[in-house]
Amino acid sequence: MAGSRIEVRVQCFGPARRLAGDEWLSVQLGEPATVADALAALAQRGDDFAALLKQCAVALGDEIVRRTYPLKAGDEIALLPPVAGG
Amino acid sequence: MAGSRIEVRVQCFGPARRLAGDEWLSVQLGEPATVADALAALAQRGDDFAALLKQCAVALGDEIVRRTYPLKAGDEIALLPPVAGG
Amino acid sequence: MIQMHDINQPRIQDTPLSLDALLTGSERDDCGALAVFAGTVRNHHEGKPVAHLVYTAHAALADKMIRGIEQEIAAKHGVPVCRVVHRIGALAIGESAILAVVRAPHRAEAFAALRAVVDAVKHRVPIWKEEFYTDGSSAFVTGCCIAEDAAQPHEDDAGHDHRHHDHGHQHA
Amino acid sequence: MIQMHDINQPRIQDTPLSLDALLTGSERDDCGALAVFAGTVRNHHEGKPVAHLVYTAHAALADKMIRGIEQEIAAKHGVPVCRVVHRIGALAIGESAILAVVRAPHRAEAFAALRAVVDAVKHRVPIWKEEFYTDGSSAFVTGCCIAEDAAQPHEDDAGHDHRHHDHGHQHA
Repeated sequence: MAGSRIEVRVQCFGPARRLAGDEWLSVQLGEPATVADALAALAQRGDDFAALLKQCAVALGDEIVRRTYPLKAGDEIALLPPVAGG
Repeated sequence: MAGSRIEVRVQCFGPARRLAGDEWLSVQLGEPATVADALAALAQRGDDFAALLKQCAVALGDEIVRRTYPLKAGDEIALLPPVAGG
Repeated sequence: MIQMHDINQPRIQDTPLSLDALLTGSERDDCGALAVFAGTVRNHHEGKPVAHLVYTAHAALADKMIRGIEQEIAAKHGVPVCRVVHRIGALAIGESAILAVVRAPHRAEAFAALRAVVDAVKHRVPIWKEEFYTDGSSAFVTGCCIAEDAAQPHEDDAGHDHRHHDHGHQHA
Repeated sequence: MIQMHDINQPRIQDTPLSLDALLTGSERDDCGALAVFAGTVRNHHEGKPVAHLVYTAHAALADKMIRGIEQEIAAKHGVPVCRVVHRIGALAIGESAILAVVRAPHRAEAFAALRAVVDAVKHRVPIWKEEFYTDGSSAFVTGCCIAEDAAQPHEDDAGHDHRHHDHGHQHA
């Protein structure tokens, strides 16, 4: 129901993990929540992290989801900064 | 000296060998002789062979030589039809 | 477009890559061209001497995306075999980070598909490369944004106008 | 541009080609890209089922010309390693007729050099391919004229306007 708060776990990859200083973060979001809300909460961690978040894709399981994707309690999202394989 | 005749041996490769029916041919040429003279003599073997000769490169040792290259007694030239490696 | 021999092999590996393993069983009598690419660890990057690399990946998503890219490139270029594996973990100079194999009836499509599949994996798959330099510092290599709805859409995976973002956070 | 490891190895061989043999000793710490091409015997050519192939060569000249092409392409594309070997004799379906290896700092020049060296060897080196079909007939594969002073000069070894001459003399 709207108004209650949920926790979402955030797995950091690549440069996001280094900037976060940890593999896993968590954010508390008011319902209804979206990926954009999670990113807005994470952006509070600092300017460098906020700048990186703008360039991150977000995955839920093995799907990349858009900023508008709804989140529910217990979801684990992944932060995917710009990639450089090969 | 001009007027005397020389023998030149001719090694046939690829389709030239099949058309000639043999790896080695020989031609008698009046001096002074060039590659073009050898090819003209070989063209007497028939229309198919004459047509192929027009598309052949000619090698002397491990060098490709032009039609104007002079030949001397005992030279061995190679007939190199259009190539298709790979 | 089916590659029965290795359909279940992981595309992300934390052990040394083997070209033989990738080639074995992929032979096709109707293919006259085999093209292979290996991306190996270079001892320099933009003038800085490199000591080793560390690759990390979102393994589940990367595996799925590489399979999708293989199918996409195989269909686009009409090649029966198109396979990529990528290594993660710490790699020494000279070790292979990526292997790509294409088999095709003729060489033109083999070359085109090989280049396209390597470009696509480098630009679209969630893998990160951190370079460790001989002076003890390190940096993540500049990457390509893979968010569909970030500031600008990702334009062209095979071309030169994909977006690069500099994340070279230097650490002593 | 020096390749010490195999400078004396023959470029024309009458035994099966080994990719391992071509790669071993050619490693370079300054190269991040390895590109390989293998031309294998296909079971069909322009719709006709092929049983096997026979390659012949002017071995001394072919060896010398392949070395020259390697040096030319290495210099033109700025790649430190560029190597080709070609097999002669009877080849079964699936066997390799040609192997080419390029090592370069980056993949763009590796791909460009690989394509160029394979094209040049196919179009300029005195090697002939005779196809033997499952119906018992055979034919020499249409080739490229390498005479400098034949009817027209040989224009462009890497492009599409090189001259082809049909020598498909069919034999039952």
